[in-house]
Amino acid sequence: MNQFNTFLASFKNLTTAGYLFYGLGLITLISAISVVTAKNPIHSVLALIFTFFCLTGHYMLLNAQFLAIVNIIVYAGAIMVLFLFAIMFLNLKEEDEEAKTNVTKMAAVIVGGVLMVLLLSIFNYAPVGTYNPASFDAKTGLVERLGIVLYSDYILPFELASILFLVAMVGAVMLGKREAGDPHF
Amino acid sequence: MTFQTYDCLQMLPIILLSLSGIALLFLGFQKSRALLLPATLLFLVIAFVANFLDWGKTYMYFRDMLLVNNLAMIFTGVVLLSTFMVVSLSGSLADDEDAQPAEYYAILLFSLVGAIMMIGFENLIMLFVGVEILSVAMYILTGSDKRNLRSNEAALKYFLMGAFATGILLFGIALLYGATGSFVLSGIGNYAHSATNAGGSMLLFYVGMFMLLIGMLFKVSAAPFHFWTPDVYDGAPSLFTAYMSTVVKTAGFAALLRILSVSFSGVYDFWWVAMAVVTVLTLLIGNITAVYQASFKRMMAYSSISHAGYLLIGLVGLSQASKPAIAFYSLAYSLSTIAAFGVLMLVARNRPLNAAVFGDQTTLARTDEHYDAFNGLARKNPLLGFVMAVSMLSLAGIPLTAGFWGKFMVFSAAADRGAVWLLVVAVLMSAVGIYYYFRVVIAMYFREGQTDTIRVAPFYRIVLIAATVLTLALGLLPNLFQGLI
Amino acid sequence: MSPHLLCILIPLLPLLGFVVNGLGFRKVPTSLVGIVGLAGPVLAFLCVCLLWGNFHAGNDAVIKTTLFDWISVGEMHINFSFQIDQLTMLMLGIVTGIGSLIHLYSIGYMNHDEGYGKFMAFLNLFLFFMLLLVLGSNFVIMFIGWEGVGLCSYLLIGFWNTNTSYNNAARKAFVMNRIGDLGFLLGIFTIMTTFGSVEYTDVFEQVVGMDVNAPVILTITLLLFVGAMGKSAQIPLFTWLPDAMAGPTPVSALIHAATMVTAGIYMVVRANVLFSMAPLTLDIIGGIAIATALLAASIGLLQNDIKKVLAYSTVSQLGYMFLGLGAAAYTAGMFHVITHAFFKALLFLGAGSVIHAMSNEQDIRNMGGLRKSLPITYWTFLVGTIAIAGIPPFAGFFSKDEILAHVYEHSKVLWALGLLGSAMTSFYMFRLLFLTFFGEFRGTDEQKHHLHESPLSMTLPLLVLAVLSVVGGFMNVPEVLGGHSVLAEFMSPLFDQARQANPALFEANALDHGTELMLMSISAGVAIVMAVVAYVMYVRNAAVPAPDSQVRSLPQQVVYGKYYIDDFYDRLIVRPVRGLGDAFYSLGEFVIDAVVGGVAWSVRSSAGVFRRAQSGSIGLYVLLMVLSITLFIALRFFNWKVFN
Amino acid sequence: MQPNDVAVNIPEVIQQIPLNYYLIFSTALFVIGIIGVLTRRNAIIIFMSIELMLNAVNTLLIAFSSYRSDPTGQVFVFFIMAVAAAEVSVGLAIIVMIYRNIRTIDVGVLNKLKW
Repeated sequence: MNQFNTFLASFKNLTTAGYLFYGLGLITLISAISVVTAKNPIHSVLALIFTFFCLTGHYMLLNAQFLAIVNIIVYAGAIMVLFLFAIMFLNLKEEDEEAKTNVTKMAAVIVGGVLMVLLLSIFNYAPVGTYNPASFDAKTGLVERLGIVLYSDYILPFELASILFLVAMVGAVMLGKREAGDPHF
Repeated sequence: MTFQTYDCLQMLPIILLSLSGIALLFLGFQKSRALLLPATLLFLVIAFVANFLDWGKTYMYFRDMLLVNNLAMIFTGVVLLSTFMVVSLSGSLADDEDAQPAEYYAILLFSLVGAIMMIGFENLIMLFVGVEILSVAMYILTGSDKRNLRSNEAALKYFLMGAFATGILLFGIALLYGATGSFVLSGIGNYAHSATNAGGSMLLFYVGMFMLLIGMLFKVSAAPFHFWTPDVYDGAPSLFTAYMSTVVKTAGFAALLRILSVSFSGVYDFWWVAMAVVTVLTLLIGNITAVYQASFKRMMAYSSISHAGYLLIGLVGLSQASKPAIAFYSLAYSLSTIAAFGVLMLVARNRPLNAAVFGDQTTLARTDEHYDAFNGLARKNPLLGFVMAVSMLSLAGIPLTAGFWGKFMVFSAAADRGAVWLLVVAVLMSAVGIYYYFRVVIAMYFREGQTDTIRVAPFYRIVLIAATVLTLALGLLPNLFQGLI
Repeated sequence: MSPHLLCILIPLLPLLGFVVNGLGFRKVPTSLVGIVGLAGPVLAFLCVCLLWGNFHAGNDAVIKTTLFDWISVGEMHINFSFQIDQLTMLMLGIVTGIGSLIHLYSIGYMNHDEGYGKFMAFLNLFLFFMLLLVLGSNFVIMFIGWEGVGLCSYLLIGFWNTNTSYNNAARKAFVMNRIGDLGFLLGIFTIMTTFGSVEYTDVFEQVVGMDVNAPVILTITLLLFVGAMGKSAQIPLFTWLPDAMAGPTPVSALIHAATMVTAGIYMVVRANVLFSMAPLTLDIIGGIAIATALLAASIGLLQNDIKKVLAYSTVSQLGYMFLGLGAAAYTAGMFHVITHAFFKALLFLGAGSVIHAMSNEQDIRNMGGLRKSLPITYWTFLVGTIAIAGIPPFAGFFSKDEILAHVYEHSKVLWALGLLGSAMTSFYMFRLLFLTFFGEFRGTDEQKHHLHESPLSMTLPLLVLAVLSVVGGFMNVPEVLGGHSVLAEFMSPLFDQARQANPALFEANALDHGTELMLMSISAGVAIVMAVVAYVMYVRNAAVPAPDSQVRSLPQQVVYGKYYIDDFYDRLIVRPVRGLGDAFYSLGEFVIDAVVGGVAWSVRSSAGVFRRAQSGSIGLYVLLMVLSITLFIALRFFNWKVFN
Repeated sequence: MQPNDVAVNIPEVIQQIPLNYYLIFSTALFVIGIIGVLTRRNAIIIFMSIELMLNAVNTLLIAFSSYRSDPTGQVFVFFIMAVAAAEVSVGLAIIVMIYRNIRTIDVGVLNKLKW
C-alpha cells in the first residue's frame, strides 16, 4: 500500500511529459495485446504499426531522437510494409487459421502470466539506479553523438553487419525465387 | 580513431572469408559449376593458414571488439577445418539440377565470419551480430531444398524458434547492460566481481545472465531448449546438418566458454547448479531418446544433443582445464560427425526412397536414412564401413579414439570441481550411447543386406580417410593437439 | 634387445596381426590368416621371454619405460609408459603363452568358419588390449586395456550372431561390464582428484602415509572393486559369464577363463597398497567372493551343458581368487590365477575338442564313452579335472590350498565354506568327466559315425597345457612339503609398500606345520572322496541326468532298475541342491533382470515422455521452453537466499 | 550547475519517471510478445510477436541508455533494428516458400518431423 501511496503522490506532481508517458504506455500495451489477439492478420499488422508509433513516442520522450526517426523509417516503414505485403500476397484472410484449442491457449496464457509475475516481482526489488544530474548529457540520443560512437568504437560490428545483409539478401532471393513449375500464387 | 596496419592484417581470416564469399557469388554467374568447389576449398585453406599466422600472440582488435589469442585461433581452426571437410563432401551438388552451389558456398563462407565473431568476441554486440549471421545463414541453408517439405518445415521451425531465442538473448543483454552499464565482457566481469564482494543486490544482473545463457544454450541445443534440434537436423539436407551440428555447435560452445569464463566466473556459485541441471537433462534426453530412433540421421541429431551435454560438463566444471578440454572435444566430435555424415550421404544417395512412403508428393523425402540402409555395408565397401565404425567408436568414447580423450578431459575437469554425481550420470549415459552407436556398426558388419559397391570420388575418399586417421591419431597421441594450447 | 624396445614390441606384434587380418579380411588367403594370426602372439611370447631375461639380469628391479608424453589434464600429465615388475611379468607370461596356444588351437577349430580371418583379427586385438592392460604404468592405460578387452569380448561373444540369444548374451555381458566400468572410471577420477596423479608409483607412495580405512581410500577401493566385480564376474554381476559361452570355444578359453576375467584380480593385486589400507573393503571382497564361489559351484552341480559347467566353475574359481585377496593373500590369489589359467584353458579347449568331434553337440547327456574315440582329449581332460579338483600333486591343489590356508588364518567359518565349495567343485568336475568320457555313447548314430580325434593343431595345445597343469603347482610348493615358495619370494617386493603402510594386516599368526598339513589333507581327502562319489554314481550306476522335459516317476525307476542309491541321491542331494541352486540362480537372475529390466523400463518410459514432447509442434516446443524458463527463474530466484 | 539548468537539459520524463517503470513496461511488452508466440498458429503473426519482443528490448536499452547518458546502448538498438530487418527478409522468404508448397502457413500443420 505504501508503495501505491507514493506512486499516487508522484502521479499528482507530473507535468505533461509525465502524463504522456503513462498515456502512451497504456496505449502501447493495449495495441500490443491487440496484435496478439486480433483475428484478422491485417488488423494485427496495423496494430503492430500503431505500437511502433507509440514506441517512437516513447523514444522522443527519452530524447532518443535519432532512434525515434529510425524506428519510423525502418520498423514502421520498411519492415511492416514487408509484413503487410506478405500478408496481402499470400491472401491471408480473417479466420484463416484455425484457433488453437482452448487448453493450449489457456496453458500458454497461464505460463506467460506466471513468467510476467515472476519477472515483475524480481524487478520490483531490483535496484536499477537513476539518472545522475551532474553528469547528464541531453545530447546522448542525438545523431551526432551516436554517429561518433558508431563509427569509432563500433566500426567493426558495423562493417560486419554488412555480411549479415549479404547473407540475408542472397538467402531471400534464393528461397523466395519462383522455380520453374512452381505456382504463381 | 586511427587504424593501425596490424589491425587490418590480423583480421585476415574475416576479411578473406568475406571477400571470397563475394567472389563465389560472382563465380556463380558462370555456366560451369566445376570451378566452385575447388575455389571454395582454396579460399578455406588460405583462411586457415592466415588464421594461424599470429600464433602465440594475443591481440585485442578495434577498441575491444575482438580478441585473438591461441584458444580463439584453435577454435577458428576447428571451425575452418570442419567447413573444409563439409564442403569437400559436397561434390554431388554440381550435378544436382535444383541446387545452387555458388550461393550455398557463399553463405557457408559468410556464416564462418559469424562463427569467428562468436569465438573471439569481447563485446556483446559482436556476439549478437555473430550469432545472427550464423543463424540466418543456417535458416537459409536448412530450407535450401526448396521442394522438399521436410526441409521447408525444418527451416520454418528453426527460423521461428531461433528468432524467439534471439529475443530472449537480447533481453538478457539489455538487462546486463542495465545492471553493469557495459557491453564489454571484462566490464561485466569486473562488475560481477566487485558487486559480489560489495554484497549489493544483483538481481538485474542475475536475470540478465540467465536470459543470455538461455539464449546461448538454445543455440547449442541444450535441453530443455533443444526441441528444434531433432526436427531441424532431420529435415535439413544432410550436408548442412553436418555443418550445423559441428560448426554451429563449436562456435556456440566457444562463445559460452568465453562469456562464462570472462564475465560470469565471479558468480560461479550462482549459475553452476542451474547449469548442472541443464547438463543432466541434456544428457538424459539426448541419449535416451536416441536409443529409440529408427533413422540414422535423426539418431545423429539426438547424438548431437547428447554431445552438447558432455561439452556442458566441461562448462560446469569451469576451470583453466576446461578450455583445452572443450576445444579438444569439439575437434574430436566434429571429425567423427562429419565422417559419419559423409558415409550417410553416400549410402543414402544410393537408396532413393519411394515417395509413397510419405504420402503426398511435396513431402517427398529423397533418400532413405534409416539404420537398415547400412545393413551389410562393410562387405562390399570395407572403407566406408571402417570410416563409419571409427567415427561411431569415437562418438561413443571408446578408448584409443579421439572421442575418448575428449570425454576424459571434460570429465576430469568436472571431477576437479567435485561434481561426482554429474559424472555418474555422464558415464551411465555414455554407456547408453554405446548401444545406439553400435547399432550401426553391427548393421554394417554383421547384418545381411543388399548393398552394392558405392563409387566414392577420390577426393571424398581422401577426406574420409583423413578424418578417420586424425581421429585415431588423436586417440593415440592426444598431446599432438593439446600441445598446441 | 633393450627392454624399452621389447616393451613396445610386445603389444605391437598382436596389433600388427590385427591390422593385417582385419584390413585384409577376405583378401588374405586362408592359409596365411592362421600364420599371421599366430605369429603375433608367438613372437610376443618370445619377446616376453627375452624381457624376462632382461628383468632377471637387472636383479628384478622395476623397469619403467616412457614411450611418450600422452595427455595433460589441467596440471596433471599422463605419460604413455609401461611398468615392468614381477606382477607384469607373470601376467605377460600367462597372456602371451596361453594366448599363443589358444591361437594355435583356433587355427584348427575355426578354419572352416566363414569369418575365420575376422575371428583371428579380433583375437589378436584382444591380446593387444590385454597386454596394454597389464603393461601400463598408470590407471588410465589400464582402463583403456580394460575397455578394449570388454569390447573384444563383446564382439567375440556375438561372433556367430545369426542367433538372437547370442546377441542377447553379448548385450548382457556388455551391460554388466559397463556397470563395472562405471565404478572403475569413477575410481580413477577419485584417484585423480585425491592424489593428483594416476601413475601407480606416485599414487602408492602417497597412500603409505595415510590412515587405515580413511574414507577416501574406502571409496576408491570400493569403486575399483565394483569394476573388478563386473570384469571378474562376482555377485551380483556374474550371470553374464555363463551366457558368454555363446561365443566360440577358444574365446571362452582365452577371454572368459584364462585372461580377461582375471583382470579384476590383477587390478586388486596391482593396487594392493590401496586395498591393504582398506581392510573393510577386503572384508567385503571376502564375503562377496565366498558367496560367489558357493553359489556358482552349486549351480554347476546340475548343469548339463559342457561349457556351462565350465563357465560356472570359472565363476566359482574366480570367487576363490578373490577369497584369497580378501584375506590379503595376494600371492596366493595370483598363484591361483596362474594355475587356473593352465587347467581351465585346458578344460575349455578339451571341451572344444569334444564339441568339435560331436558336431556342435554340447549336452553331456548325449555324450558318453568318448574316451576311446578321443584318447588325447580324454587324457588331457582328465589331467585338467584332477588339477581343478585339487587332488595332489597337480597344480590346483597347491594354489587352492594356499588360499584356504590363508583364509583359515583369517576366519575358520570362511575356510569351512571354502572347503564345501571345493568339495562341490570336485564332484561336478568328475561328474562332467564321467558323463562325457565313460559309459555308453548316447548320441545319434550319425554323431557316432562322425567321432574323430581333433587335428594336431588342437591337440598340441592340449598336451602342453596338460603338462603345465601337472607341474604348474610346483612353482610355489609350501615349506611344509619341503618346497621353497619360489613364487612368494619372487612376488614379495610387490607388497613392500603395503606392508609398510599397514603392517597390522600382514601380522596374521602363521600356521604351524601340523595344522597346515592337516588342512591340506582334509581338502585333498574331500576332493578324492567326492571324486569317488561321482564315480560310483555316474560310472558304476551309470546314472544319467534326466532330460529337462521328462519327470521321472518312482515306479519307472524301479522298473528300469535304478538303484535306491540313485533315488537317495536324487531326493537328498539333487533336489535340495537343485532347489537351492535354482533359487539362488533365479534370485540372482531376478535381481539382475530387475535392475536391467528396470533400467530398460525407465529408459523406455522416459523415452516415451521425451518423444511425446517432441511432437513436431512449434507451439508445444515454445511452450515447453517458456515453461522451463519460468521454472528456472522460479526455482533459482525465489528462495530465501536472494530475498533475505 | 543550477537547478534551472538541470530542468532545461534533462528530459522531463527522466526527471519524473523512475527507471524501474521502464523496466516493468518493457517486461510487460516482452511477455505479451511471448504470449503471442505461444498462442498463435499463423507463422506471420508469430513472427510479428517476436518483433514485439525485440521492440521491448529496444525500449529497455534506450531507457537505460538515456538515463545513464551512455550512447552505446542506443547504438546497440541500431544494430538490433538492422538485424531485425535482415531477419524479416529471410523469414518472409521462408514463409512464402512454404506457402507455395502447401498453400498454408499454419504452423499446426507443419508437424511431420517429430519424435
